[in-house]
Amino acid sequence: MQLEQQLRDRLKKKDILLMTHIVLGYPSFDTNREVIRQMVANGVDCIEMQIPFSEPMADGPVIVRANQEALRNGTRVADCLAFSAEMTATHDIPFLFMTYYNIIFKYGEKAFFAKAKACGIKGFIVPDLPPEEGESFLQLAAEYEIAPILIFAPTSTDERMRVLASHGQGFIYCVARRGVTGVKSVIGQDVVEYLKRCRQATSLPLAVGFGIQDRDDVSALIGKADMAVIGSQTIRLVDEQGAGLVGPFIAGLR
Amino acid sequence: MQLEQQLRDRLKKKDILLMTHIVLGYPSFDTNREVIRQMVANGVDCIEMQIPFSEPMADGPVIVRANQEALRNGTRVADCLAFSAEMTATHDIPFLFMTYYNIIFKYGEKAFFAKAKACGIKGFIVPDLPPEEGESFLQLAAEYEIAPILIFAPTSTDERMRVLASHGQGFIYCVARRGVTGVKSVIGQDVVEYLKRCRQATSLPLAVGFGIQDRDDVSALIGKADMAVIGSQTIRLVDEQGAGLVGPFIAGLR
Amino acid sequence: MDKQGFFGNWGGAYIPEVLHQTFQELNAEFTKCKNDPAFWQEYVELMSTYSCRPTPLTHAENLSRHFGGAQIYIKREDLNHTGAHKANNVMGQGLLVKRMGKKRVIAETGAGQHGMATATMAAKFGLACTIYMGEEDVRRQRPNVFWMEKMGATVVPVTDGSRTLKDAINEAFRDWVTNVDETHYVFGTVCGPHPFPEMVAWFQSIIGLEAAEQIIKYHGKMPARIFACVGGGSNAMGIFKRFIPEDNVELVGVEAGGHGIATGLHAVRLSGTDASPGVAQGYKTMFLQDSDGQMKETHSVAAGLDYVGVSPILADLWEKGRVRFEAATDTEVMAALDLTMKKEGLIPALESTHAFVQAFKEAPRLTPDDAIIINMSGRGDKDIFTIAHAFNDPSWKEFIIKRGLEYSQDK
Amino acid sequence: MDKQGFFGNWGGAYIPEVLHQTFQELNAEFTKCKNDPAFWQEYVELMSTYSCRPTPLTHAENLSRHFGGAQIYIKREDLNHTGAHKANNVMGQGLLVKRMGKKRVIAETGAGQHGMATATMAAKFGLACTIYMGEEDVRRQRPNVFWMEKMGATVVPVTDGSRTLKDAINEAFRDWVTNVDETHYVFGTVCGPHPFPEMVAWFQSIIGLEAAEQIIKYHGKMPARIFACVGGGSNAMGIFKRFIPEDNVELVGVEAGGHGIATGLHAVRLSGTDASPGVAQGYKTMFLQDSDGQMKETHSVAAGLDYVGVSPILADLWEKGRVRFEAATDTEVMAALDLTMKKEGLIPALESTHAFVQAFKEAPRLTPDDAIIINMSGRGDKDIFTIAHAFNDPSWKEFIIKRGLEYSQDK
Ligand SMILES: Cc1ncc(COP(=O)(O)O)c(C=O)c1O
Ligand SMILES: Cc1ncc(COP(=O)(O)O)c(C=O)c1O
Repeated sequence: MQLEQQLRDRLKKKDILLMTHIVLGYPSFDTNREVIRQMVANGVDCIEMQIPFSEPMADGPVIVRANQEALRNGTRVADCLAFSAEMTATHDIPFLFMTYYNIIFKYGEKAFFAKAKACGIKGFIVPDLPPEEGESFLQLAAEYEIAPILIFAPTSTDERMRVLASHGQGFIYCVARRGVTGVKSVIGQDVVEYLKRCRQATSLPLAVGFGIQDRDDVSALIGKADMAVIGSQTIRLVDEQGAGLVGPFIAGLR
Repeated sequence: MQLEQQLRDRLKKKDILLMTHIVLGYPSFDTNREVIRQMVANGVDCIEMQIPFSEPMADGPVIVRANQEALRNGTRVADCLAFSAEMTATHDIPFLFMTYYNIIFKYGEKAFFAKAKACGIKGFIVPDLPPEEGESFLQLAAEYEIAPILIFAPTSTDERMRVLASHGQGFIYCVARRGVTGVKSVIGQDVVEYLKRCRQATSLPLAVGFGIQDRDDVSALIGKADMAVIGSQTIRLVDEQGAGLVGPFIAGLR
Repeated sequence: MDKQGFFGNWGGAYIPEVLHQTFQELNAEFTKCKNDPAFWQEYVELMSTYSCRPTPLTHAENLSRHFGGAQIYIKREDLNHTGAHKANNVMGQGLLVKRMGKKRVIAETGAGQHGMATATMAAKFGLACTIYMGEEDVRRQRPNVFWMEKMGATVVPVTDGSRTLKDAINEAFRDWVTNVDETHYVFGTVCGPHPFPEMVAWFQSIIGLEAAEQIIKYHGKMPARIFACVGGGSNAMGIFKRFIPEDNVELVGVEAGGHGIATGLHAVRLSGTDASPGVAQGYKTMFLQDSDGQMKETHSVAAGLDYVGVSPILADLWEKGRVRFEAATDTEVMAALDLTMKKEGLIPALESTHAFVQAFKEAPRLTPDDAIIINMSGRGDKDIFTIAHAFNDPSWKEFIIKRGLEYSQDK
Repeated sequence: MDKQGFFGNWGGAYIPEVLHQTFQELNAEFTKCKNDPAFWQEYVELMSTYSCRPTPLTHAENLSRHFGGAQIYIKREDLNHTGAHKANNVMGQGLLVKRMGKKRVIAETGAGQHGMATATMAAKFGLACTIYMGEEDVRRQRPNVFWMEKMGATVVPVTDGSRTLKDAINEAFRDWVTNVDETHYVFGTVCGPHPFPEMVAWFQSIIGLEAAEQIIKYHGKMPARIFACVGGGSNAMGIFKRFIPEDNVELVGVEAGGHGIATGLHAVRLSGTDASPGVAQGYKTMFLQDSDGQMKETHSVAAGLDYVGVSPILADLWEKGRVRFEAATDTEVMAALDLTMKKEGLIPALESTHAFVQAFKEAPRLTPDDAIIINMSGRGDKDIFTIAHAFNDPSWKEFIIKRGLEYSQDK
């Protein structure tokens, strides 16, 4: 309930929340630190920190490259954990881990939950772990009170959404469209219909991600979802213009 | 009987005859003329003039190349015929045509015999025409009194030799060894045995060819055969040292 | 919770949610096909009219004599249309695609064989086709790329990660999640999320079904051992499956030893100690990964064996001790290839040659009363660039240099 | 005089005397084999365990639909071991060689296919092997040369004459007359001196025997027409032979039209007026020759059709009107190849594609109730250098340039 409550508290003051995404160790932890500082300073409500993985199957080119570079720079899982502890201690917003299941599996599920808990992490997003394969994962999530963020997709049936919702906590991550991260989504009628279906399937807050890139995208979601997720776009920004512009970019989204 | 008689007449004065070989049009008819002049002047008894063919299947590299060059120089069958008429008119030794069957076949067998007769040619050597395929050819040979020179090979059985001899006239061309023209033959015990078999199979004079290259080869044949055939060796000589040395070379063979 | 798709501790379907529905449909259709004898018959009919099944089982008399031990039999998957066992799986999935009414197929490819087979199937079945191939593999297997394109497929070189097979698989998944409605992903080996391992093993099992009949016919009894190379494991599972219940038949999978296990440059998952359990590319198996769970680079002279994971079914059979695993180094492979060409006039693919290496090691220790079967998963003439290169053939090099110069001057 | 070995006005054995005895033995052995049903059975057995006979007859549904006329069936000789029908003849002669106790084989090769097949057979039967190949063809078909050498054969580039097939034949004969006792010359097509035309046609007739059964099974009746490319004519005779007595089956041989008959750059013997009767390479047939009887240079994009002569048996069937002859140009061939790859996922050899061209011209004029068979004599992937070149494929060129540079720098 912890994460969900934090978000609901914030939703009292804002018509839509913002979640951002960074890839740990890309381009460096120093830049991550600066980017997060600016994000928080400019009102971001929640940050998902991706622990890089060599096989980022569900990500698009921008994040794939960031994962690769982070690993090439020598980023280790231990570094990511240490950094996350620093962030949760520094900033008063919920931080989540986004990663692929193998990182957790290889670390040892229980050990990973214990460590993440100690680091102050509020939730996990694991795009390649459907509930069918996550029995022990979901149990540990309950045990450690770390929200397992489940994912709705436009291809999910109503029934499937209800199954997913029954396992989720914190919020539901609604993937805006088929595909991978990083390609701009148009928030058209189909997305609106889809979000209605999502809403009906769960009482958890709804985050919408995959291709949310600018103020127009964000405002289009107001009233239809609870949180907009900015993923590849800030990575692109940092790549092209440096960390300094992240603050103004975030500030301009709402 | 004409050719055989001519050879027998010559054999009265010499212990072995010499037949030489030239490829018509190689390197030119002018050189052919000069080479033949020197050959005759130095006592050659018989000359086989090869009408070049594009597929000289039974010849070795020296003669193959001579055939090709002659054709590349534009040598035509008509040129060869005209040149042969000139040679028979100029020199008092028997001239033969050596060629592959297609040259004759394509010209028209009968027409070719008639023309060769008119040119004063005494015999034909056609290495790819066994008697089985030469019915009309042998008939025309008889009709035009041009000797069909048949070939014995070391692989011929005694019986086969008798069959061949029954069709041959003028002389028998005994191939000294398996293989193609141009590779030196060693006149060893096996050749001697072979020539004995040849002698037993026919009363026609025996010419021995394929790889007879020098005085030693020629003298080794005395008493075992009637005529030594010098093939590739004079071509090599002309190629390497010019036509001028043919005379001395021939003179030195006996 | 449905724990379907597991073989012992291995397998599963670790897939993004967007694919859930399509996997439901795929599972349903596959289950229907599996239970419908007419489907299998249609499949066998297709393979016997379009490819050339049953493929022969060749008695390698010269090699048998040379090694003086077991009778060596070779299962000739090289004679399949497109030159490898990959055709079996692909044509089978093609029939499934037709039934599901999808209009487009995608596939990953390592050696290029699976890409070739898929492009071929797509042409035959009138489907659009995109093939993902690691850039490194495109470089190694250019002729296959040329043919795939000529067959109408789009070949996309994958420049991520190690630019080999695993990266091509990731990229294919990215395409799939994007175009899931119209597209079927023709997975190329007995790996990936359920139902692929089971499905691919099922289609490939035609190899062993034939081989069992053939060896009985020629040798009068079951073979002592069967050798197959193991990349993902599809040709191995294909020939093994039928023999698993035959207790006296020893099954031997041969992995790519590359430059040698000690060098770290290899693709040894089950015959060494470098691999550990992991989850990636949609399934759980033994992966070559570091202590963080990051996949390692692998190496083999044979592109089709150059893979970090291995079939969950084989991982299970390994764990249960039913299949023994061995490794063959690049150097051993070139020697065995040379011998096989000279003795039998057969050119096994470099992948397949790994199985020959191990069989050659063991044949002398058996008796002429024993038969062994080597699965010749594909033919090597597709590998001319790799093989001529590996043999360091001077006239080949000269030929390529000359051609290259001609083409440069044309420009 | 024995006039054996003639087919009407064509054929015979115009051979140097040194070969007489060996031909006697060859004739005797061949006659024994021909009259011994056990020999044929041994041959069929060998072909079904070492190669993959019966090769399939594939119903080309897409092409049939595309042309909207006859049902197009394709006889899949490409699936033979070594990739072409040449294997049939070679393995058959191999059995003969064993019986005659000879220890060495030689062969000519044009496209390289016959050389490949012979080198393969020699490896399998443990025979020494020398292959003669025109220098021009070595250049065109380097990969085949590489494999022949790897199989243990010696490949001798022939630099005489036009440096193509006919010159390789001459050179092989020169070897034969030299090494006649131990050596058998594995003639590669239905040409050359008797008994080769008859013998090769006999071994190749397995194609038509199978096809007749298959077409009846699939189509319920005899085909309306059969199309085969004609180089020397062995694949054509192979598929035609069984159907010659079937009066309603039209037999169509397709020759290499090269740049077009009018240009003189072609290998059209029987479908044009450029050829005339002649005797060369040991037999009488229609040759492309000048008025003096000198053989002309021929041209085709397909090395295996680039030949001055043609089977005496086909010359006879042509003269008698039993086989119709047509020609396909290089350009038509590339277009038909492209279509066949895209529509059916099949890559016919450039030689075989000539048959496809003519079939495609005629199929629309027949009805869906008619079947036609195209003999796909071989697979095209051996021709990558020629085909990629002919399609002017830019990435292929780039690939070769890059490889060439790498190899130059190694030096
Ligand atoms: C000829 C051949 N054999 C084997 C393999 C390895 O795959 P698998 O282990 O799935 O049979 C490949 C893969 O491309 C291949 O092309
Ligand atoms: C595939 C293929 N088809 C056809 C031919 C032509 O020969 P033939 O006319 O004897 O079948 C060749 C000759 O090399 C060939 O390789």
